[in-house]
Amino acid sequence: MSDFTTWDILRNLLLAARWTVVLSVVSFVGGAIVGALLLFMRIGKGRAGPAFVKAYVEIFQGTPLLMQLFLAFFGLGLFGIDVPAWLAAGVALILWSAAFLTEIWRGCVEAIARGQWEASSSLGMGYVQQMRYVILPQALRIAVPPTVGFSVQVVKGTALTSIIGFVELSKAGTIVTNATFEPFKVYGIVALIYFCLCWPLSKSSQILERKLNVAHRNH
Amino acid sequence: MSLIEITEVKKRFGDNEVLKGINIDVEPGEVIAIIGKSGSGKSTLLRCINGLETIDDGSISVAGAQLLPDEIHLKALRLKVGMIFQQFNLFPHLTAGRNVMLSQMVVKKTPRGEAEAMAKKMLERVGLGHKFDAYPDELSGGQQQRVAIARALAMQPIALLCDEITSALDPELVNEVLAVVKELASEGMTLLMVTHEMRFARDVCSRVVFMHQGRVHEIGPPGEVFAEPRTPELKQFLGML
Amino acid sequence: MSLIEITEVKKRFGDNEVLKGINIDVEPGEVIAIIGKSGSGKSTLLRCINGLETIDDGSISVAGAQLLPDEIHLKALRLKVGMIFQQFNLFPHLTAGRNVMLSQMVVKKTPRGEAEAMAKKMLERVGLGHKFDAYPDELSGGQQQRVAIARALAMQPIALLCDEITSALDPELVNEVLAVVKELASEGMTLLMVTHEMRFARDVCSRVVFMHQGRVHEIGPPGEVFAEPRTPELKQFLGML
Amino acid sequence: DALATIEKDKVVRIAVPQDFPPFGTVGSDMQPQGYDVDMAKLIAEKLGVKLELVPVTSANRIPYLQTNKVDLVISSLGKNAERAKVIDFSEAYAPFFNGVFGPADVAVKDTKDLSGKTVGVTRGAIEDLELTKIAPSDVTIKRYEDNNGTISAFLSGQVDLVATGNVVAAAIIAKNPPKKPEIKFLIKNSPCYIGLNKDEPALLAKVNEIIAAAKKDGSLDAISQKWLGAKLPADL
Amino acid sequence: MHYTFDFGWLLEYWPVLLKGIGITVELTLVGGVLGVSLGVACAWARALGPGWLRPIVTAYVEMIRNTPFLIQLFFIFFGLPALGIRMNELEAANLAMVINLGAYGCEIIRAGIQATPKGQFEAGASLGMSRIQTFWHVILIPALQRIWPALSSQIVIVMLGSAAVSQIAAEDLTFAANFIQSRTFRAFEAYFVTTLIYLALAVLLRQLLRGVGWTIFPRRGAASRAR
Ligand SMILES: Nc1ncnc2c1ncn2[C@@H]1O[C@H](COP(=O)(O)OP(=O)(O)OP(=O)(O)O)[C@@H](O)[C@H]1O
Ligand SMILES: Nc1ncnc2c1ncn2[C@@H]1O[C@H](COP(=O)(O)OP(=O)(O)OP(=O)(O)O)[C@@H](O)[C@H]1O
Ligand SMILES: [Mg+2]
Ligand SMILES: [Mg+2]
Repeated sequence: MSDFTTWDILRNLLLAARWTVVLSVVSFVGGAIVGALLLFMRIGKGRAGPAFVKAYVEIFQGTPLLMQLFLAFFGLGLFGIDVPAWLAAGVALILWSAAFLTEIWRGCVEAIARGQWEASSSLGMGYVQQMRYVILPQALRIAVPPTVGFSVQVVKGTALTSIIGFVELSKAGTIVTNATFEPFKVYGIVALIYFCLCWPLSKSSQILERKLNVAHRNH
Repeated sequence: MSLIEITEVKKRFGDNEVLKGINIDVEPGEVIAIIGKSGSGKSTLLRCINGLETIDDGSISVAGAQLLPDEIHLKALRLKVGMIFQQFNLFPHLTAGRNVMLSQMVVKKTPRGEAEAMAKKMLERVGLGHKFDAYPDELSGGQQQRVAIARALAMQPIALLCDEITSALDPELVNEVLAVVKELASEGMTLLMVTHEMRFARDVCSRVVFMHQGRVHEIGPPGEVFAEPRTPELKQFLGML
Repeated sequence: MSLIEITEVKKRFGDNEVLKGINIDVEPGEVIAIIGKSGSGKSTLLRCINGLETIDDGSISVAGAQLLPDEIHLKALRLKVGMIFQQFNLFPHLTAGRNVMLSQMVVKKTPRGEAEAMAKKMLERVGLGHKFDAYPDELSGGQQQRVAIARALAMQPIALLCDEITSALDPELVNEVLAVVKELASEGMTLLMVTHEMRFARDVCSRVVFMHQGRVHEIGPPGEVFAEPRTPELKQFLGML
Repeated sequence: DALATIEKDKVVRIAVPQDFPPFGTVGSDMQPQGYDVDMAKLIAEKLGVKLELVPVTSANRIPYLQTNKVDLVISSLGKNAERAKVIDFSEAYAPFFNGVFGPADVAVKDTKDLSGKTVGVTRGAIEDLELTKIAPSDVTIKRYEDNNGTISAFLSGQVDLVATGNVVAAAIIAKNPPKKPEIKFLIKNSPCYIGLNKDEPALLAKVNEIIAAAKKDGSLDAISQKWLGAKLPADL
Repeated sequence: MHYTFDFGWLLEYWPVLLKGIGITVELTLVGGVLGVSLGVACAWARALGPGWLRPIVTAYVEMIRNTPFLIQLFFIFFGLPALGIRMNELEAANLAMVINLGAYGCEIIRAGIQATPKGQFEAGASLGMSRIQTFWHVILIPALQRIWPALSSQIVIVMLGSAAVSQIAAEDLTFAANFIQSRTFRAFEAYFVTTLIYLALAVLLRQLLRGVGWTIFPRRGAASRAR
């Protein structure tokens, strides 16, 4: 049995943090794609689409991510899909972040003044054209800060995948703790690494938000 | 045949009947002022003509074509009738020039070069040729409203609907917008405008419509309507100002 | 000894010297109107007297006690001088009655029963005894302003500062507030009010202060100031109205 | 047929612990190592296929097997009747004595002495099931998600005692921790078995055959010497 | 799919579930009340408090908001004993939830305070109230009312996040699911049932918070009653 130096601890945690980063990126990008599809269903015409998305959001925002991970992990397996931990983690995180992103973005679309819809209607544009040329470009701008802000939640959410056995930063932390008997140090470092990943995101979200508010005031 | 024929138009919001049977015929080149108290249904009428609201009863036809509430008919209608709003409603993410170009390119599929030429021309017409590359938030309210007019004109409508287009402007900016409208009128554009500018209505309009509680309460040339109001409601309304 | 003595008061915001040496003595029972153009420093002066702004130079004393910018002196001052704002500033989460009771109970530690009785009395005095349990957003602007007056009165101040207390009101509501103020004046309350209501100033005030560019430009009884303005600035100001 | 699939795919997926020294831990290179890991290697070698190690915890190793994420569980798995209803067990492949362990200054000799104490176990491990059965009612049993949690809880003083395997405690002591888990009493002798899904007679037979052969040719003894520091007990 | 669902274990294990629900509810209530209180205190400190306090509170808020709850939990439960600070798993879970909600609540409530019209502060001051009195009697309630929906969502998020406390053997609802799963090997069913319970708890909690809003913000109630 080998002994861990502080450098070993740090090195192993940083190596595991790569998985945290990969998982975060996958979840966020995947969540954004699924979230965008849901957004179109949600704000589109028709009745079934919006109702489905409402229920979807209610379920994914109304249950713990931890349970979603468990169900993805054990549930998918039941359907004969061989799910490695990373796949279950990815699927659950994607579906989870999609629910939040969809709601964030819906708020942004709805924040666009009614006058923009009416002006573009009165110029003869159809629904898709209005969306494409008038509403979305504006919604996208105001959506950037809260979206970046949410990415912090995704990074932190990946910590829960440790519980279905995926060895990312948190899991590595528990494993290393067990091999070194230094929980204070190890969890301290783990927290620090998370902070280094998340803080730049939080900060840039705040800065973007401030910029946008200033821009708004200039109108 | 009139250019715009409004016949027995009714519109309800829930229990609230806002238009109770409106009849107006607008001849080509006419400039019509619509006046009336707040809540009398002026905006609603304009919005119905532009298809922003569907009517519950009656009919509206523009240049002989009936207004039907499906996408194709609506689009055809809106190509004929432009609308300008109190709040300008410029697209804030586009420059003045791109605001004017957008609908041409998207709706009429005008090639970019042509659309740009048209945008230049229309901005010149409202006196803003030099603001082609300015964003809306770099323009004064009066300038923004003139861009909105240029944007509507670029679609080459046969009539323009204006809903209190100077109400959101500071007093010193009102005239620059009214001057543009006056010029349009003198060039023969058909105009329907809701306005509180009585002097302007008197000087420029061919007819004045006084709306009251969802009905056309009085209608006639401005000389008559302003000088000899026949109903006590109109008298009171004019006295209030 | 005057009730309020304002001596050589100066106030700067950054580079902008807003009050450039103000001298006013207010006798008990006097009603003083402060008039002047926007930006002349009227509000700033009142805010200094109430300790909402600290002065850079000069002195202010109320009933013989010097205004010093520490919590204890400020509190003592504010118990003597009440202030009423243009925007009413009622506490939206409390009923009219509780608005009037709050500061008595919190600041003076008046027992609830007593505070309630006082609140009732003061609301009666401004004609709103029946609105004890109404929330601010259930009241008209004029009623809200009268509650604000009652709230200030409940602290039993020896003077009241009023900053354009009718400017945010619809014209028909102005009079109900002015009537209350008039009555206070006739009961001997010392009042300093910034106002644009010249008629009111003429009828009710004992003296008028005309401020211009941070200075007391003219001061005197309303008859004099309004009838025979001595400076061109005051003439121009009165002509503008 | 799982065996056929394994032979066709040329890979066997085996669940091993990584939080359970000396059966499965990680080295400073974070690679799994230990008794169970070597056992897994042996089986793969004898099957003549590639080995895919899947790290699991006591809590999730059964679901891994049930949902076909792994073919075999070699994770110091103890056998009892309840479990035997759900999965199949091979012959025993390693000795295992469950006991209650604690620091020298805690006076506990048998089950009765546990009264009023707090004991940490790993949820779902055989010692959890056994201790739950025998412990007096005033014992507080804290069940942690995995052995990492159990060991951390003991070392940080969150529990007075832990119930775990003797060799596990020995492995911890060998690393010279701030707090040493000394044996208080044994709960049960429950050798470890390889777990596999029900209705896989071919695979079961094959695994048993490999275990028997390994016992005979001494390769299992070697593993035992390496990780437990003793020969295999004769009665295994 | 060769798996047959079996919910028969519910008969035997419902007391475990019930206890889990009890603990989750307890954690949420304590965490909610104390967390919001801490959030109010921190929001006051950041928006109106003395200069020296602000960077401290800011550091706390940023630290918590940028690290996972699970790690905070491990740090408190496994890490702090190294400094001689030991608490049992429920205390640790409660503490983690309080400091977590405290940090998020701080930011939300601060936004509410900063949206307060300046006139409210001045009205309080001109009536002779001290800064603290003004904050407490005048500013706080309308500020909370302004951000109540956002704060409610955050409380729900913290309730759902409490699922992680099973990791330190706190016997909450998730622990119950894990426990049942380890005894019956009915992982999917156990988690499925538990998830439904969480969903119901989230809906109930949201209703409860709406009710709390109705009672502590009487203005809205009175106004709509009048209407
Ligand atoms: N989308 C809507 N839903 C419900 N009611 C509406 C809607 N739009 C307008 N109304 C109601 O219809 C009535 C007439 O409104 P409208 O905007 O046409 O009046 P207006 O004459 O333009 O008044 P103003 O001078 O204030 O603009 C009002 O009572 C208004 O409340
Ligand atoms: N808090 C502040 N910071 C900086 N400048 C200020 C501040 N308050 C007032 N000023 C400036 O002080 C000057 C006088 O303001 P003040 O509000 O006293 O004028 P006023 O006579 O009350 O005008 P009005 O009739 O518009 O209320 C103005 O130029 C204003 O911009
Ligand atoms: Mg209107
Ligand atoms: Mg002022």
